[in-house]
Amino acid sequence: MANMAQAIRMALHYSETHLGVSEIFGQDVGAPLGGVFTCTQGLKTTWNTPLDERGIVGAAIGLGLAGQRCVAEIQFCDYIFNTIDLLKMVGNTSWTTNGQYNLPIVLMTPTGAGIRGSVYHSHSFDAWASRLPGWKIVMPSTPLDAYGLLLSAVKDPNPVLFLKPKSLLRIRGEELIPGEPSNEKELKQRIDAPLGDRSFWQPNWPDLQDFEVPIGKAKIVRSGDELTVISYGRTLPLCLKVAEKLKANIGVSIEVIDLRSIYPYDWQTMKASIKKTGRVLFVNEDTEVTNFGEHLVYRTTQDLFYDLMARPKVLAGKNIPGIGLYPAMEEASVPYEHEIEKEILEILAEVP
Amino acid sequence: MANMAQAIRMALHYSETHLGVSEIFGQDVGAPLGGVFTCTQGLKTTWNTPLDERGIVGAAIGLGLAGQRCVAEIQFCDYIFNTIDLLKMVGNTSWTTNGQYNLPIVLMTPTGAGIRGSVYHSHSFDAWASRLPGWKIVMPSTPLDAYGLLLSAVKDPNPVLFLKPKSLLRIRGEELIPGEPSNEKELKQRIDAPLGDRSFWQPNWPDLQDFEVPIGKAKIVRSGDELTVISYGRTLPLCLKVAEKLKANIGVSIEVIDLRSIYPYDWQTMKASIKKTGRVLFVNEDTEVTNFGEHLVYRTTQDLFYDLMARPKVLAGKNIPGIGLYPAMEEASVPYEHEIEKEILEILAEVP
Amino acid sequence: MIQNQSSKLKVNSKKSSPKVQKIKAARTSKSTDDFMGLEASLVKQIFNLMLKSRVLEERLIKIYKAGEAFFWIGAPGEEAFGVPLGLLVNKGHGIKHDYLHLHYRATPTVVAMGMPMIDSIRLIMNKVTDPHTGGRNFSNHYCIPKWNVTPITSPIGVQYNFAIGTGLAQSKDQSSGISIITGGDAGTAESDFASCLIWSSRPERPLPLLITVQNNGWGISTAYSGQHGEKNIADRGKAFGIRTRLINGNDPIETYIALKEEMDYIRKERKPVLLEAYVSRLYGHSSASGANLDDKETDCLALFSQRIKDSGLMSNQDISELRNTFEAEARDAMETARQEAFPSPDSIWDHTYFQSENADWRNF
Amino acid sequence: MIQNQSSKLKVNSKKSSPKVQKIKAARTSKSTDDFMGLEASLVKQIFNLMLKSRVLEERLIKIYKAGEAFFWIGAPGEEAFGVPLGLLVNKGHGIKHDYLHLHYRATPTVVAMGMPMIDSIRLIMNKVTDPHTGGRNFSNHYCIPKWNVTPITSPIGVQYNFAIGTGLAQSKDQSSGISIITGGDAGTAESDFASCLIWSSRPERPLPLLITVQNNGWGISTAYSGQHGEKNIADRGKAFGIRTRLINGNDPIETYIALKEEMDYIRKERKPVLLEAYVSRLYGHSSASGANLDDKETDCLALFSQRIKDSGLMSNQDISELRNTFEAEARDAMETARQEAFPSPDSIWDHTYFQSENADWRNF
Ligand SMILES: Cc1ncc(C[n+]2csc(CCOP(=O)(O)OP(=O)(O)O)c2C)c(N)n1
Ligand SMILES: Cc1ncc(C[n+]2csc(CCOP(=O)(O)OP(=O)(O)O)c2C)c(N)n1
Ligand SMILES: [Mg+2]
Ligand SMILES: [Mg+2]
Repeated sequence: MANMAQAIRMALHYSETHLGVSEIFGQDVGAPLGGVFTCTQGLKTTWNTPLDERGIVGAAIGLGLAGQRCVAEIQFCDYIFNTIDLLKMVGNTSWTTNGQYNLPIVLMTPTGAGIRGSVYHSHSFDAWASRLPGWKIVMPSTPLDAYGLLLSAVKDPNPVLFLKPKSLLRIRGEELIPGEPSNEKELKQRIDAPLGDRSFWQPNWPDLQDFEVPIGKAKIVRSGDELTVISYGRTLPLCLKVAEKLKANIGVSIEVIDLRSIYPYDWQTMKASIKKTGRVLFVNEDTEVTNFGEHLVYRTTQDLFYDLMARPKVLAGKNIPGIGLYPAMEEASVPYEHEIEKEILEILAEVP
Repeated sequence: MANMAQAIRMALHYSETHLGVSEIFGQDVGAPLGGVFTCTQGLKTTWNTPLDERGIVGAAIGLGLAGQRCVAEIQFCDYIFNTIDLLKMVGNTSWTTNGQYNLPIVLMTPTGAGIRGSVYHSHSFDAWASRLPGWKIVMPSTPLDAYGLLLSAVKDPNPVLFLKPKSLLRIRGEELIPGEPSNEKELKQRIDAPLGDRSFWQPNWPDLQDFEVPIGKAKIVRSGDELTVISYGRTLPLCLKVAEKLKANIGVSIEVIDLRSIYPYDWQTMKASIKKTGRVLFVNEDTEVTNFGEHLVYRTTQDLFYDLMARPKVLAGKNIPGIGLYPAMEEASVPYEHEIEKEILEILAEVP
Repeated sequence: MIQNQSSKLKVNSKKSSPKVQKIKAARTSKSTDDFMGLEASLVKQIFNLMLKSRVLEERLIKIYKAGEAFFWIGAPGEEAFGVPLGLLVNKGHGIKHDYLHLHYRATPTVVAMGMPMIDSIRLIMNKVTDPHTGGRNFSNHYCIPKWNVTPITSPIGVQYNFAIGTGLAQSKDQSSGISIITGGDAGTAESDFASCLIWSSRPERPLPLLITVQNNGWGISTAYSGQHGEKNIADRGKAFGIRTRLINGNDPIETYIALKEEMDYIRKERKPVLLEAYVSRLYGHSSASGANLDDKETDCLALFSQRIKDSGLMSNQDISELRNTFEAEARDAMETARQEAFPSPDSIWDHTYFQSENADWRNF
Repeated sequence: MIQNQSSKLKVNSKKSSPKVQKIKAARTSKSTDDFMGLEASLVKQIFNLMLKSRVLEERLIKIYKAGEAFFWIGAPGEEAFGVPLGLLVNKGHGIKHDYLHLHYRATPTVVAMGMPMIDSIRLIMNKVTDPHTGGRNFSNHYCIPKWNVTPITSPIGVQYNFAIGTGLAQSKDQSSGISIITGGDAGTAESDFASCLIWSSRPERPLPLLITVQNNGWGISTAYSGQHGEKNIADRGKAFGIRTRLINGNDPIETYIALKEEMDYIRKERKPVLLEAYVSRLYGHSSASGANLDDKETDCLALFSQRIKDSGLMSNQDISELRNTFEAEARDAMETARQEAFPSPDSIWDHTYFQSENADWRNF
């Protein structure tokens, strides 16, 4: 099966050939590298930009004003923070012009920890992004969802921020992307750029099909009735593993929801689940103070206060200004399995 | 009594003459204007910068690295958003260098609505700022607190962000600043720059005294035992008014807390009050999704879940990308008295 | 400031364009002033629109001073630059036409393009009928999609950045559409101005941009002289191989001819030009500084009126009649706008997303 | 890339400094190469430190390749620039000394200043003994307050901005301290580079900055040629009246003399200089691109070794003995560092605030 980087590449190929995307750009996005995570190898409309994140976002805005469909990349979300004024402007363009201009742009950027990225390759952006009304914000945790969400993002008339969980980009999925050859090696041979000289390389794209993961729809990835865990991105598979382990070890039944869209978010799916289980843990890796998980707890408190069997909890990144390079520091800073398990057990143990 | 702009000016004068502040700078901060809100008139070490917010923050960082004390201004917080990468860097300098460098800088910026500022002179920054570990964040609601907090900020070895609630800058206080002449007109004559030609004007500073409002300490500005309202900045006096009105009209007893420091925040004062009243409303004007008030609700939920008599609530700015110029739009977008009252009454009415 | 102005004029006189001289010499004219060879009808049209724009701005200031608007910012003093620009635009929608990335001193340009006065008045009075922002934004924050006038926004400088994108769209196209940016002198210190120079001159893909700066010598209260090491802002283009030009933006004829030459070059060569125009700030920065006439500033309209009269193109009476007509139009527009509704408070959620898709999380 | 390099060299040869020529002419020397008049002891010291820095970087790469470090980025190929810079620094703490605002190719400079090898090794191995970051940050992210080496941080370009502040502090002082910035060619597209030019050339208060660019022709995989309209990056200083200079950063002697001249000028005149040095990227961008030797790049150390040998200053054997000494030092340092502890996970809250004031809201 394709890994997430390949899935993104295939979605971009489909977008170039079927959905009118005419420019895909960012630092090192074009040939020969095709992106620092290989997500843009072999595409027709990619090009390398200057080392200027503000220019990248500005270029996307201008293309959007000209009604063009583009996909722009910020190489790491750690380097998006000098563009927040522009992101706010993207978010307010439709509103401020009373609906006269809409910006159908897609901005993608790798986020989160998990690759020993130290202080400046481990930042998250989901909590920040959730503070940008006018944007839609998505974050897949599987290659197929990445494919489907990216197609939805490209089709959406609104600006969409596509967060790539960087530690999952090389992980293979368990579902085939529509049109993907079932042989992993064949896929690699057809669409991965070779090592060494690439000047004559051409990808041989499979005949990909449309596939939509609607923005705003969560997915119940595991059913359960004693506790709900809601997550997205890097931490989602960890939550799933812990849930399975706890089922096996102590027989507890945990429902796991992959939120997939951060804004607009699928409250109905979350609500139904929390109502059923009475216990909820929100897991993400952005810093914990003024965290999007706290918004979801707030929402839970408003709608389900009298249904809760335990305090709703957030497990997120520690509120410190960086993530240390030494692995034990990283593991103490953002959620990993041990902490997810500990939180789950604590919530389960709470007696109302 | 001094208004908040005068109080800030006096604090800066005290800082220049007693606390070693050697540079006060920003757009239009120097003579002849002395700041778009007059907060920096008549000072010795003020100067005008280029129209470059990133350079302003960079200059402050460099001065901090050189061990100098400075106060830098961003003219409106609406224009601070292209510097968030730098603000994060300020926040992580001590951490990343393992404590080798600390940046004793003060950054001040006017925030919030209330002056018919439309889309780009009404932004808030408190929720964003609460996501910047390594910074201390303060926001006064009275001239005396502004004076005391600014002196504390200047003395602090850490970076401090001093948020000026712009709609309160022209409001007079009810307490004298230590050293302030009791005659309002005299004060004005001595420290307000005259209209017209200012080239020969010199302020005649009163003999100001040290005064500290410790960072991290809230203030109970009104005692009560049926409900706690926690706010800061522009909305604080509105909460106080509503509390007084409700006392007069329906005899309900509301405790109002001025948080003053957003980070670190005074949880002990809040906790004791909420424990006492069992009902709490957090009011601020930044947008409501992933809002700092939601963090405080989260904290409340964790520590006081079983003490609550009603759902803890947040009243904040609507989650839209701008604030419309037309007053009724502004009043529908950020908290004003009518909405504060409505929320309070709803919480009081909630039967657990 | 007087000093500041005179030093500006010195720079200008040094830099009079050799091409302009040629056009001048090639013509014989009846009056002593042949307006550098421009047709009389065009000269009159320029004057007409400058006057119209000025009258409109004066009306906006009156509306502000009467307490019927919360804020005024605008363009009196920039008519001699803005009107020729508006007239030279290839007006229309889409990449075959010019994109305009303007700032808050754009009235002369949009008036020259044909915007009715009342639309500016609706904007400053924050009426629901305001076609630019629906009563949401400040005066002079125009937005006219049918003419590619992209939204004017308050943050200084960003328009230089957004033009990269429309320029990219146009750089692939075979037609002659270009992207035009205006902005102030102080604002060139913002990073977006540098981005514009860098991106528009990339050897891989140069962009058809007319990058302009209206240098009035001020950023609010801060004088140019203390902040700018550049003798001319336009010189910043040189390192990038960008063609540059300095003009006296208080002279509509010099401006028209220079802009036309530069725009022709860009349309044809598909490469950027950086043009700096010296202009005046006639009513101070905005209503925040009082919006009062500053008589130390050169008034391009007064100068041009005199020149028009001296040349015999129009009489004193012609001009005052024209002024009266515009004043009446502005007054009537205000009266009409006054009767119109304000936006409704519950419209605040509208247009957060395309076609007002639900934006309120309470309804998710 | 070969093409790219040769075009660089052409530029350099055109720009050989007339002053340098004079120094050369004024001396008579025994060997045919008199190293432009520099003392033999200084020439040997430069070579010694270049070799030391290279050996250290090679060791860092080995540590990475052996799986004992997560990431390597460093400076092989920049020794001929970085070592002279380090030697010319007025080293010490506080505004009377020079501030260094360096980027992640700074090993030669800090080695020349006297940093022990082991401190770089502790950094790349993320040991608690790492004096720069306590095991928190990437290789080559040095921080040495006692020598005004301000923290190197990963975001490209910001160091150009921070230097404004140390420059401001020094501009008021009567001593000769200056602020020095290094950075890559691609990074000059970031706004902070533009801010540095603007702020350092303010007529009101020029700043004593040595603004340098190490142009290696690449930003990761992106070639200079497609992205830069500037023939020389240094030309961007000209519009601001900033003195500029181009040098061959692969020649340590030319570099030393040029840096000395420019630094003397800045110390005395208290004004900025923008200096661009052409350098090589010998092991690719970082470990992310393999950290393998790129033999298409000019190797300044190999060139200088040859020159040293040709001049008779050192023999082949001298050099290989010196290399052996440094290699032993590096190996020993690694062995020592290996025995040292890693940071403890519960130290993550430390140093969020000054003196580790509580940062955890759970304890507020
Ligand atoms: C990013 C940003 N910073 C600050 C401001 C506040 N501000 C509004 S106008 C202005 C001065 C602009 O001067 P200039 O660019 O020369 O244009 P002018 O007003 O003189 O035409 C400033 C500082 C702003 N609108 N945007
Ligand atoms: C703000 C920012 N954007 C992107 C990156 C990722 N990045 C690291 S190095 C680099 C290229 C730098 O090229 P250049 O400035 O020429 O320096 P060189 O590495 O060639 O010495 C990029 C894009 C970054 N570190 N910071
Ligand atoms: Mg100006
Ligand atoms: Mg480079």
